[in-house]
Amino acid sequence: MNIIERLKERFEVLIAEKKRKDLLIIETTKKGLIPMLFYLKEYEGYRTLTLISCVDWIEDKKFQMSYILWNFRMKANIIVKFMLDRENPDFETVYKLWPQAEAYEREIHEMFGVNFEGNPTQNEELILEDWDNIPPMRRDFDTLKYSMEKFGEREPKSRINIRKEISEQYDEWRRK
Amino acid sequence: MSTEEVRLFIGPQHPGVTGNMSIEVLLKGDTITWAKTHIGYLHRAFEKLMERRIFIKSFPLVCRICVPESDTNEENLARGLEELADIEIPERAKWIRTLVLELSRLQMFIMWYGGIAGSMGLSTPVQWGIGDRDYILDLFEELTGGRVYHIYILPGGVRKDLPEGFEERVLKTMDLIERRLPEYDELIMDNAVEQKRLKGLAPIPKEWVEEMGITGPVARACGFPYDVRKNSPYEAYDKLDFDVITEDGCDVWSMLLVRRREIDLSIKLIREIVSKMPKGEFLTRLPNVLYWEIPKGETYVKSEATRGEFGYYIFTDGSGKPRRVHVKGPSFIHGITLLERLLVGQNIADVAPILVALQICPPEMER
Amino acid sequence: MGLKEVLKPLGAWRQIARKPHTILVPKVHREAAERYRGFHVNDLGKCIGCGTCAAVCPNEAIDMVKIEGIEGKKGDSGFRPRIDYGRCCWCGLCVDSCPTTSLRMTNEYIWIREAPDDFVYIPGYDIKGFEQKEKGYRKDKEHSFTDYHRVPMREKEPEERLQTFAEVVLGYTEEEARKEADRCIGCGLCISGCPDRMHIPDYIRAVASGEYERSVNIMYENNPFAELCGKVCTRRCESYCSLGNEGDPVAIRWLKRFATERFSDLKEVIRARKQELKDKSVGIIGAGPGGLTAAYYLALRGYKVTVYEAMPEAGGMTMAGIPKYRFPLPSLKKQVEFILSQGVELKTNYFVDPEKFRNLMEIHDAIYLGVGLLKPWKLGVPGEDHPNVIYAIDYLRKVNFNESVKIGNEVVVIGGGDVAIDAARVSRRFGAKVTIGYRRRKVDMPADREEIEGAEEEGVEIWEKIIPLRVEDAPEGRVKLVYGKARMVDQGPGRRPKPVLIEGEEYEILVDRIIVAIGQQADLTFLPQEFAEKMEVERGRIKVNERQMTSISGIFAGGDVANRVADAISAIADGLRAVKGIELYFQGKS
Amino acid sequence: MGKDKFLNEKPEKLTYSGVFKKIDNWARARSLWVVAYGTGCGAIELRPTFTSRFDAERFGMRMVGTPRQADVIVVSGYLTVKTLKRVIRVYEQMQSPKYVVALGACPINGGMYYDSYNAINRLDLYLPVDIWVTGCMPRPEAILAGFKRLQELIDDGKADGWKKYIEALDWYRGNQRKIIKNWRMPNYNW
Repeated sequence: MNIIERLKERFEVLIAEKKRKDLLIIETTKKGLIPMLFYLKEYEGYRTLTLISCVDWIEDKKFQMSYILWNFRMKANIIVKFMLDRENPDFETVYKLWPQAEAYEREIHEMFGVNFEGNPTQNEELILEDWDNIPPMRRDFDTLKYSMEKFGEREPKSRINIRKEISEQYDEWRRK
Repeated sequence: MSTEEVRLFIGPQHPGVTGNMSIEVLLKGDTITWAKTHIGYLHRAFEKLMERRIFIKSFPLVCRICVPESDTNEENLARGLEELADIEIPERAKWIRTLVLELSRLQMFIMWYGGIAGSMGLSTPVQWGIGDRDYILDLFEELTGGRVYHIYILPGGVRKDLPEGFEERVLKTMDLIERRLPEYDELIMDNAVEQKRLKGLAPIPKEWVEEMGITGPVARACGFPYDVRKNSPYEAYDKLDFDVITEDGCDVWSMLLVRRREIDLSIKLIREIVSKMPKGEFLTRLPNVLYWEIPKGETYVKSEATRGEFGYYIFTDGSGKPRRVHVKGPSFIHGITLLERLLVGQNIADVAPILVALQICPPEMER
Repeated sequence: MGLKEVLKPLGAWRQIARKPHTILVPKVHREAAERYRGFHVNDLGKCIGCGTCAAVCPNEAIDMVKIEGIEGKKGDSGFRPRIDYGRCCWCGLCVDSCPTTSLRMTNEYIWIREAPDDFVYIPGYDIKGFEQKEKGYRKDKEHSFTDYHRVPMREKEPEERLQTFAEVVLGYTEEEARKEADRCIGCGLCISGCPDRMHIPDYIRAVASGEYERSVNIMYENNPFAELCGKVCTRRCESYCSLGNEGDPVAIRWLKRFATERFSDLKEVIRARKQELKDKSVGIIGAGPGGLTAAYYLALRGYKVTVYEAMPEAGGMTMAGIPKYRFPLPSLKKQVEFILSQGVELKTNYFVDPEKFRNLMEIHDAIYLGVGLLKPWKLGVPGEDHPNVIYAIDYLRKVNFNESVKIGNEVVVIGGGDVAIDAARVSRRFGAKVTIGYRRRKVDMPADREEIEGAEEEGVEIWEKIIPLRVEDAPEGRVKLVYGKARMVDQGPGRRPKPVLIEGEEYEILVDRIIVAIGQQADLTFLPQEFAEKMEVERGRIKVNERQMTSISGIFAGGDVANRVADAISAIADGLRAVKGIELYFQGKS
Repeated sequence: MGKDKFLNEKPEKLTYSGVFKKIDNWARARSLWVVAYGTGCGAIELRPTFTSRFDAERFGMRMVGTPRQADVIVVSGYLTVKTLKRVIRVYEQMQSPKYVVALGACPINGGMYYDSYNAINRLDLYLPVDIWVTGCMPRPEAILAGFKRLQELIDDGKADGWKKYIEALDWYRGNQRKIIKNWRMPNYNW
């Protein structure tokens, strides 16, 4: 029985994809995530948490939370992910399982505004200082606009779309 | 001895920290009782900027993520995109990439080797380390056209072929560095002060390694044979003959030993790569880069930087721009989770060597 | 640990005896490496202002600006890159994507100023003293972002071609087409070459991304004969393709052909919005591409359109003049039918004479003349009235309408244009031995390069510098062409050399038929006296204003009869322009 | 606490001139100490500049740990808002005369990070820069050439950005406060 079957037996597995021989991608639900991570850590040997990541699927109104684990003995990575509601991004911390989750979650809280219940330091500033806008890594945050308004530009670029300019120029010739 | 606790900020403007970061510590006498890492001084929002740039435009960006070792970033992103877009690269490109990566690791290790001595006030090896590293930068300049930021590894292969006679010059530089290494050893390894201060400094409990996700030379100094080049070989590493270097001391001295042996290994690998370098094409033709679109997908690629496992978690959504690229620098865990715990109980004077030993590179923590 | 560890580090003192490796900058100037990515230089003469560098720049460091002394022209936008060194990151992507290789980098690296405003720089225009530097990062054409190699078009073998009138080119497969289309960098300079100003980069990009329906829709925005153009266009756009400066231009024509050929029923594909019906009617004389284009767009705008055609089939010259191995009949039928389905009325076999013309002027609010050039130019040599001397357009028309033409076994074609080549290749298909005699050199021939090559592959011989002197009768129903040789006399820069007859030399060739293909002229005898007097004619063509209106208000003209270029795409452009003109005319009138 | 010279008083006019001033400038130009603050990626090229391969110490330049002893601050590349605050603080702690050298494209007009929400685009709004060296990153040779130019300026008595800063302090402060939201900055006096 391989790991996908074992996981399917115990948890709700929405998608299981073998990306490479050492990379497995599993999608589960919000409810099933922490038990699955616990199971993977304690029984399957995926003892290391490499990364927690968040992706903003703004069209679907979802945040995708991904947890990348590493199994030292099997030499394999597993990505466990689930979709989180973008409007109410509340989730629980996995800090009790892995200490480094604290810092990762702190960053995601800062950059996406996801709330991790039980994380002791998530409200402290990690990277930004005195941030005054929506969490910047969200897709609806326009960084160019923000930068131009806040920091300005030496000589406003004409930013002409040369392609458009060219075709308009030739249109003019036609009118002649 | 005073029993009052003193709050001390080390950095960001401090010659002892390894870059633009700062550590806040509570001191009881000379001993640190609590530590906290502050980062964000170099946050340029690479991940955000990549989301609004087409794929090819990300390459000049990513090499800035870790300044001294830029090639790892380019290689990771290129490999990730190749995997998602299903592009095969020529054999020679793989070998050239491996050569560039190894050269890059070597120059970083040499600089580090001088740096660990400098962190304890021994400034001669600093001069040597940076001076000798420059010979490798000369090679990079010749090969890629840039000293620090190479933008050499692109999806599909590498940008230019090796110049005429480049291999010989690489070997010559390797000879030069190998000749110089015993002098470094005399000054650092055989130095009573260094030995006294570093042996047994900042021991890392072995169970932390897996639990915290410690990687690279730090993990190897704790006896874990964890090396991405061996565990999940990429580029041409599976065709190279080498063993993972481990030490068992768990302390800064072991980290020093691991890295010292890594220098030898790198030189050996570079020689091997040069001797095995295949002939042929070095770049496959990409689709038109201005309109290049990659189907929806996600992947995690990683490689071994000098500091540990460097990973790229890449999302594409079928458009010409990445949906999200999450860069996992090894320093994130080393610099925050590990450092905050490791510093507790240490002497304030040892902060600099510990920082250098963990080889914390702030820009990759905050991107 | 012991005394050894204390003493050993002292070994570092031996450095004192060594030669320092310090580079004594700035006393010693160290030149950067051969490939170093330093400051930019641009060859302004070579640069065409395509803006690819600005498009690929990750930092918006490159801005395209107009600079003094450089005017836009066909194939050159007149813009030049201006680089902001407060933005540049010296990645060299601009160099690697420059299609003309005019932009490159030197290995200069020192640029120090006291004011922050001195970092904006137009390479090539602002002279900095390092322009002549040879070293520096350059584009390697084979390993860059630009693909200079066209996907070759597959063709039938010459022997096979001669057996049949089936199409010579086989067309791209989907994979080939997308690969070829993906080469396009989207600069849009090709638009300058297109008389109809089609949105070339847009429909090419649509092909590259597999959206063929969108692609055809873009084409139909200003060309209802996209498939025709995909097959027989003179494709002047391709000569302005930015990739053509250093490699093969994008095969715009073949890609258009590929996209349009995919759809057999255009009604399902084209989603043109038809405007409400208006109370105005337009009569169009001549159902050639120009006339039908005008008819199509006028019908879309809600006007009532009637097209009058003298021949039994619509299509004009594309029906009568272009051989079927280049432009098959079903393809023409498909396009004409689609245009007619938009509510255009067509009257064939309707030969307009002065009487009918007066009538048309009565019933229509405006008239568009797309009558083309029907009267062939004559050689103007003695003996030309010989029955074995025939004219290429008559010949081609008869062939296309399946009328029988006897041409015998040996033919000489006089002329160097597309019609001459067509006549020659058609004759080859009838099994004749064909020679083309042209008064200039082969390189001067106005015909399409690929057509000339195709003709030669099929065994057509091309004789250069031939000037016919007279035609003589020969026995056994044959004919003799007496000709002289010409020498080329230079006419100064920018002008074609002129052929001048070498006196005293005479040669002759004995053939079955002489086919004359030296051009056609307008035949305006259908105009009633009162109109013909008012109609201004300039060097054989009807004079029109920029809206295609002739000197008589309400009468518009276009196509071969009004322009000097005389090809399908110009006729289509004229038709489109006339639509706007007619609309404005109506608005002014009402 | 001494008198708060920095904020309330214009810079003192030098009481000596002529040859003495020249000697003064000559001496200043030949002992430029650079505060060891690697604010951005340019720090990587400062290391070779100040060590044996290029050896800036030949020109009397060296790295120094504390701003109080430093004459030059090198802004090595982009500045994030968070760092800018520290840089201003470091700059204000430095003793006059003091000079600012900006390395790389980023301080000039934003460079690669022109659209980044966290990196400033124009350094001259916040600090008086004396020398701009473009490049990404400038090579050690270019950095040395920049320092050389700075020395020439000091020799001629033209490198007076620090005076401008005091004169136009309100303007600089206004710009600084515009982007630094939480202004917890002591007023230094020396």
